[in-house]
Amino acid sequence: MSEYILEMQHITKTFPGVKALNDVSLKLRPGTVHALMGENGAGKSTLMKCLFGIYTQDEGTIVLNGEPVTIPDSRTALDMGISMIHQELYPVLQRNVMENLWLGRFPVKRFGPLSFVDHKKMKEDTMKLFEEIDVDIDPEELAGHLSVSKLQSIEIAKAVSHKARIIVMDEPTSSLTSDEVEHLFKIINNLKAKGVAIIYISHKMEEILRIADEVTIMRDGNYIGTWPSEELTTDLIIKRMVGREMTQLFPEKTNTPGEELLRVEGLTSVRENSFKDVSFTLRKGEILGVGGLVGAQRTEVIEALFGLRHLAKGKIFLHGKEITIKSPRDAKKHRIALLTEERRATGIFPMLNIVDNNTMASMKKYRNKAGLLNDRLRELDTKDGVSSLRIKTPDTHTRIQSLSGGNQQKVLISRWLNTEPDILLLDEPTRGIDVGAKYEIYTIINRLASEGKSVIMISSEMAELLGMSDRIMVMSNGLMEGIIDASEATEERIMELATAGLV
Amino acid sequence: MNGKSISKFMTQNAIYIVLVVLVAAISIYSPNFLSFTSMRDILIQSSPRVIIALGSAMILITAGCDLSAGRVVGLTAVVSASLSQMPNYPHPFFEQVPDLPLILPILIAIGVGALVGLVSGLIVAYLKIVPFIATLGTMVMTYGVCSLYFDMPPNNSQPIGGLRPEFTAIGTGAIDLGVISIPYIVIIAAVIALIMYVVYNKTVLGKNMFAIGGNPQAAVVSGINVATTLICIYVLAGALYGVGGILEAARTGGATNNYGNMYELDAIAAAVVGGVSVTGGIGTVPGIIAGVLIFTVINYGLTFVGMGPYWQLIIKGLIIVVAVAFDVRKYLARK
Amino acid sequence: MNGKSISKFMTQNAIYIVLVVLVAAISIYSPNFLSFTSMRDILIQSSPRVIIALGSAMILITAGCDLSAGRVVGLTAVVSASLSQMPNYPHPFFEQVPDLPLILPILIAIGVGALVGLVSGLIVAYLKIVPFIATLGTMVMTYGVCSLYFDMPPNNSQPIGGLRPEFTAIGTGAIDLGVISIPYIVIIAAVIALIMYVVYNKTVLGKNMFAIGGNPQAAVVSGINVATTLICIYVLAGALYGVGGILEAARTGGATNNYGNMYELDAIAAAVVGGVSVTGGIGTVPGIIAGVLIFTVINYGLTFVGMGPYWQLIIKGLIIVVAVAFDVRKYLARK
Amino acid sequence: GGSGSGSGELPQIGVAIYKFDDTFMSGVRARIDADAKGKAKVDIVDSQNSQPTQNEKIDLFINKKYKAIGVNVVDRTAAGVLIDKAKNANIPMVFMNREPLKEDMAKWDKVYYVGAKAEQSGEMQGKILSDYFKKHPEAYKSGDKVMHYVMITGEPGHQDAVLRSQHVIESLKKEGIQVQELAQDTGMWDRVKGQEKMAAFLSRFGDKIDAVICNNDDMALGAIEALKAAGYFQNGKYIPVVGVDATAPAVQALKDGTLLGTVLNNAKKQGDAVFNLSLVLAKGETPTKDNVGFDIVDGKYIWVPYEIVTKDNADKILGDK
Ligand SMILES: Nc1ncnc2c1ncn2[C@@H]1O[C@H](COP(=O)(O)OP(=O)(O)OP(=O)(O)O)[C@@H](O)[C@H]1O
Ligand SMILES: Nc1ncnc2c1ncn2[C@@H]1O[C@H](COP(=O)(O)OP(=O)(O)OP(=O)(O)O)[C@@H](O)[C@H]1O
Ligand SMILES: OC[C@H]1O[C@@H](O)[C@H](O)[C@@H](O)[C@H]1O
Ligand SMILES: [Mg+2]
Ligand SMILES: [Mg+2]
Repeated sequence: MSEYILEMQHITKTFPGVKALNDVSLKLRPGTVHALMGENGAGKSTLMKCLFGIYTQDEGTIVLNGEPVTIPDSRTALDMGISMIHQELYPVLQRNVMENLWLGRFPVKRFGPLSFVDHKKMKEDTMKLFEEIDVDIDPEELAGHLSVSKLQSIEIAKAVSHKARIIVMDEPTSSLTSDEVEHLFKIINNLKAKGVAIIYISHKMEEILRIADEVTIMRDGNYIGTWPSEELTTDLIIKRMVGREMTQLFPEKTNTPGEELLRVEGLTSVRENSFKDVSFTLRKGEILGVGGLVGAQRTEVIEALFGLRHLAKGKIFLHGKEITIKSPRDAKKHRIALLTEERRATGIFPMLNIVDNNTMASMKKYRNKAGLLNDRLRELDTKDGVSSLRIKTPDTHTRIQSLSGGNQQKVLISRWLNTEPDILLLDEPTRGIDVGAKYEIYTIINRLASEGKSVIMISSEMAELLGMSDRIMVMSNGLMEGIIDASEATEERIMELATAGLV
Repeated sequence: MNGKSISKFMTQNAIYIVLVVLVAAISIYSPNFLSFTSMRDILIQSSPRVIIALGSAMILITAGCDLSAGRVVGLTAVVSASLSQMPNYPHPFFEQVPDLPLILPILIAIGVGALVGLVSGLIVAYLKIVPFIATLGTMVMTYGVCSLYFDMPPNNSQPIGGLRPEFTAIGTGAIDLGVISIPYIVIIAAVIALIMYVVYNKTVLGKNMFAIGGNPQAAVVSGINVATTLICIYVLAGALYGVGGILEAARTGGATNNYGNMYELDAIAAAVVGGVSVTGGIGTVPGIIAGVLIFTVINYGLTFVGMGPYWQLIIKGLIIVVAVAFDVRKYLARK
Repeated sequence: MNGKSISKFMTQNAIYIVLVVLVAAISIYSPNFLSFTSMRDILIQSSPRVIIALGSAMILITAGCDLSAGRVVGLTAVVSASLSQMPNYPHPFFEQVPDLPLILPILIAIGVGALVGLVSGLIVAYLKIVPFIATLGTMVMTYGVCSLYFDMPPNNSQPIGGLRPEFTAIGTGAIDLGVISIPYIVIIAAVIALIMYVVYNKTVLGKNMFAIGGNPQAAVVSGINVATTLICIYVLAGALYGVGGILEAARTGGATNNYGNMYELDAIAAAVVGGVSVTGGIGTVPGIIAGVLIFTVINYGLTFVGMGPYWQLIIKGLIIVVAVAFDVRKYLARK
Repeated sequence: GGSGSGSGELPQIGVAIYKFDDTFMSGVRARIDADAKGKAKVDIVDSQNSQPTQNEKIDLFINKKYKAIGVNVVDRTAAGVLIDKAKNANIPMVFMNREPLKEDMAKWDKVYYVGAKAEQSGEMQGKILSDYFKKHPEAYKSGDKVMHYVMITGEPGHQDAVLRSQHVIESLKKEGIQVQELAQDTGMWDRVKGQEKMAAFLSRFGDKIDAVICNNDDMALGAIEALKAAGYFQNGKYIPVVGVDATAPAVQALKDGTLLGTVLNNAKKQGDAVFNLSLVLAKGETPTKDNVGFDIVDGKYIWVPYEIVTKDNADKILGDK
């Protein structure tokens, strides 16, 4: 038998307008973690979808345990001992946790020719599994009531429970808390010990360097190479991913915060268990980072500032004058923009093209005297956005749903820049974004701040908070625990504040 | 129970409360409404509809929509009636009245319903045509086939009558329990509702149905055979419409090709009023039954109080909207 | 063009190709089908339907579904007819025939259509009721109101006739250009289609409509006033149904409360066959027009070749399915 | 059916029926079809109960240059526009079953009408009931000599529904019967709805109802099922029910003694008259009693009368039908 449990050989896959994979190969050893790296749109997910029977490659072979195989659908993949944590979660929100977990393989009780789903066993199995991998979720809770991080934990549990020989993890930690990440690593180590092979996709360098045994790097659908992780450093990986040297992760700060622009006092949500009594200020040209653990209610605060959530109490002052914001339209009138955390759910218009997506929040400004839209101007502005944010797309009339996640995110940033905001609220703006694109987004944020725009940026990445912010506000359990100057901030200090509200 | 939990109870059970309020309102207006006869009539009239709605709702739950339901009811009513005529009836559908054991027309009608369901299911599952259009196609075709059959000489599009008493008994007979008699048709509906409760909630098919409607991609990546599941569901729904058609023929003692016309709309409306989501993934058997009962109570009740037909329409429209407005509150989360 | 791009062209333009193939097939079977008269008839017959479908499609694009369309057509047909009778007509709708300038009945009918649209829109936007149920409510209520109006003495539910020739001319007249005469009704439909093309593609309302249908949450976040947009769209659609009602009254020279019955289904079917997505966010004006034309060609063509009505139904069902199966290929992501 | 136009020597005639699944009109069209064998090519189409659709079918007949057109108009007031179309194309037009307005009929001399007078069916229903109540004073259940009836009508606004409902009552009054309406509702011509409405009436009024008047037989048969469920037509419990159409199941019900009476609209005779008249016109001849076989009144009208059908003449009538 070959030393590889899986070999993907010379895989090529074309979508209308894009060659997503061009002669890509991957060899996977049992009992190892094999990282797959590349910029947004490099083709990582596509390669994995070919393995999992979601796509069929145009050319190339998949060799499993030395045997060439065809994988027409996911059922076959699962039966062959391959399971997958998908980058885009696929929860059935209307059903409960255990049904999501055992979907496709419910335990059944047979009565002669009849068979019924065995709920009791399903619940027991769930509890047993959750105990084994130390997850704390009520099996009978509705999936729709869970946070994204809990949903991701369920996906992980599901992939693990298949007892597969190969587990694909496509950005499994994108929504996990740091504790949960640690926890996942423990699970991965256990699996490794049992000889399971793991393909691990992530944009987080420190994760890769910690757990990967080997790293395969892709760029623009091409195979660049495979290296043992000991031979790699962050800089080397980045260089091979991006195709050029990147000497620093964060651009030089060029902004100088000016006078106070925004002040909020005592913001309190109408919902119980949400944020209470949050006060802070934001200066002109300032980048205010917002740190905290996932679930600290940071999203809720800035969505409330944007009129998406309701306030029970609290005041908002802009330029020293009190304003009320009851809807996103109010917020836009006050030149506030929001990049939401979940771009698929609340950001993109999947069936619309890039021009429409890019101009949707600022459509009114393209009206001519007759009240009709000036398409030429919309096109021009969009082309501008595409080139200045380096959005990778065949053209501006491509449907946004066929762009890779990172490029979708950039279109959304471009959408909000089009509204010419004074205040930008960014909720995890670089989640799922590759290093190169991250650097570009940081540059944009810096540029905006130096042009006098103010930015509030929620981030769960410590380095990002420290590298980008002028001040850092830390929230814990719905409370504002403190605001620290970036110059005095340390990871320890932030963690201390972030856990202060937990009892 | 404190105020808050009362209000929660109210929103969670809105649809049942609407039903009770409706009955109460009509009874206040016209006290003799609250009689045994009225209640039995309402149950009888709801019975075929419950069966049809339970089929139609399955397709809604898969995020589909079945327009063919009504015409399948019509076809199966005609088929079962044409095969159950009395031998001495002077205007037989066939020159030679076939003398079949009662079970045969019933099985054939159910089979015909399932067959139409199979066609719709194949079109949806393999041609990947949106169910709205697929079932629009089978709806039109079913009506065409039914009319061709109904127009065959010697019948030539005349209403089919003279059904055997054992056959009509299915729709009109009752089990006499001394103090109370329970119509067969209600028993049939109850048994089917129970079976469907099990199918919806305790079988792999049912669970897969909800998953497909809730998130089709989730179903695919979980290895569910979506095509087979959809086909089974359409076939099962078709069989239920077949039962509906038999009951309609049996309880009226006849059939024409126009039977069942627009029942699909009634079934969908009842299911949706009963909490089934048109975007898929949500629905319960008790909710659907309540939805059907609401419509029957409206129809029966407004006739009972003697409201003119035009006003009935206006009031009916209002009640539908108000009922759903009340029910919909349970999904409007506070932000 | 090489093989691949031909095949791409075919899938992208499937629906237009279906239309051409249909016309070709009928003409081969019955060569005199390809006459000026046939083509003009088809255009005339499609005209009111295009207008109605363009309204109905807007609501589909917002991921809704308007069941009231047909009944609004009926109501506005009755209203416009009742206000356009000749003064000396022996069976007037009103004791005293109102002598209004022609434009008034037209504006009133359009206004009535818009009003029903407003009611549906308010229910959908503010009560957050799924459009299917909201418009089921307005559908039933509109029919009730229309029947009440139609039943008023002295009319007492008699068909309304005796319309003024200037009024019926809208539906039956033509501009004579010497060699060729173009029916007004076709001109009206063409102008409205053009306007709707602009509304769909070149206005903020149109863009918002696609946005709401594509991702309602993202629309809210983008600062689109979803409620106002929805209301505008329902009002506009209602106004288009009003125009449809006027044209139906004008071209038949009369009206009853049954006018427009089931047009909602035809409109939705034509829109969907023309590529409008029932789940919202997708649809084009040329596609919708092609969808309507396909249905008209089927109806007209099958009668033309002398096919019996029942077979027509069966063939029609088949064509719908085949046409959409062919069209749907452009959305099927290549695996 | 049949294939494309222009074939053969036979004259071509187009017939637009208002709705194919109408029981009565099915009888008419079956007869026309049968009559046409070997004499003419008749293209019978369905207007799907929609006037605009019917106009479209007529346009098509004109496009195909048929020699005569038969129309079972959907809305009688719409006949005016159809007559204009026919006149422009110079194709004679024969209306049937639903009578256009006099003014419209006067528009052109090649327009004819074959049918029964809708009012008559109501009047005959009244006659059947008044005969019964005169013979059976015990049928006034409350003993007050007032006939308490419930009425189940056809589709709202439908010409037949409106006229039948109106004339049955007028004729009862003319016959000297005192009437009081307990309830009226629409059964949409439908047997299921007839049954359900009747169940509600019964639950509300119980034995206070003296008579059930239905606009057609289907609804009457539905009502009878509801009455049976309430114990009628057994052990001497009886209530008079009347319908219209004399469908086969209705005649069976007459014989069974559940339906008191119905009214026959003679489909065969109407079909014969329509076909004969159209054929004569299609050949370009002038219709007379001799070449058509029916009296032609005022040069335009052929009246085929309704007939009362009860248990006594049921078999005879069916034989003629
Ligand atoms: N269904 C599709 N249709 C068309 N193009 C697609 C489709 N799926 C992916 N692509 C294109 O294929 C390329 C590879 O995408 P893929 O999702 O594999 O990237 P990725 O490496 O996973 O990126 P990310 O890090 O952002 O997840 C991209 O250019 C993307 O736009
Ligand atoms: N209306 C709601 N009903 C139920 N749960 C909600 C509601 N709104 C938010 N939540 C959940 O409550 C949790 C609060 O987390 P929130 O998104 O505020 O955290 P956060 O501090 O923004 O974290 P991060 O942005 O790092 O993910 C989320 O998981 C969210 O899914
Ligand atoms: O429009 C349909 C109706 O037409 C009537 O003439 C007939 O008597 C009814 O039975 C019903 O068929
Ligand atoms: Mg990816
Ligand atoms: Mg958050």
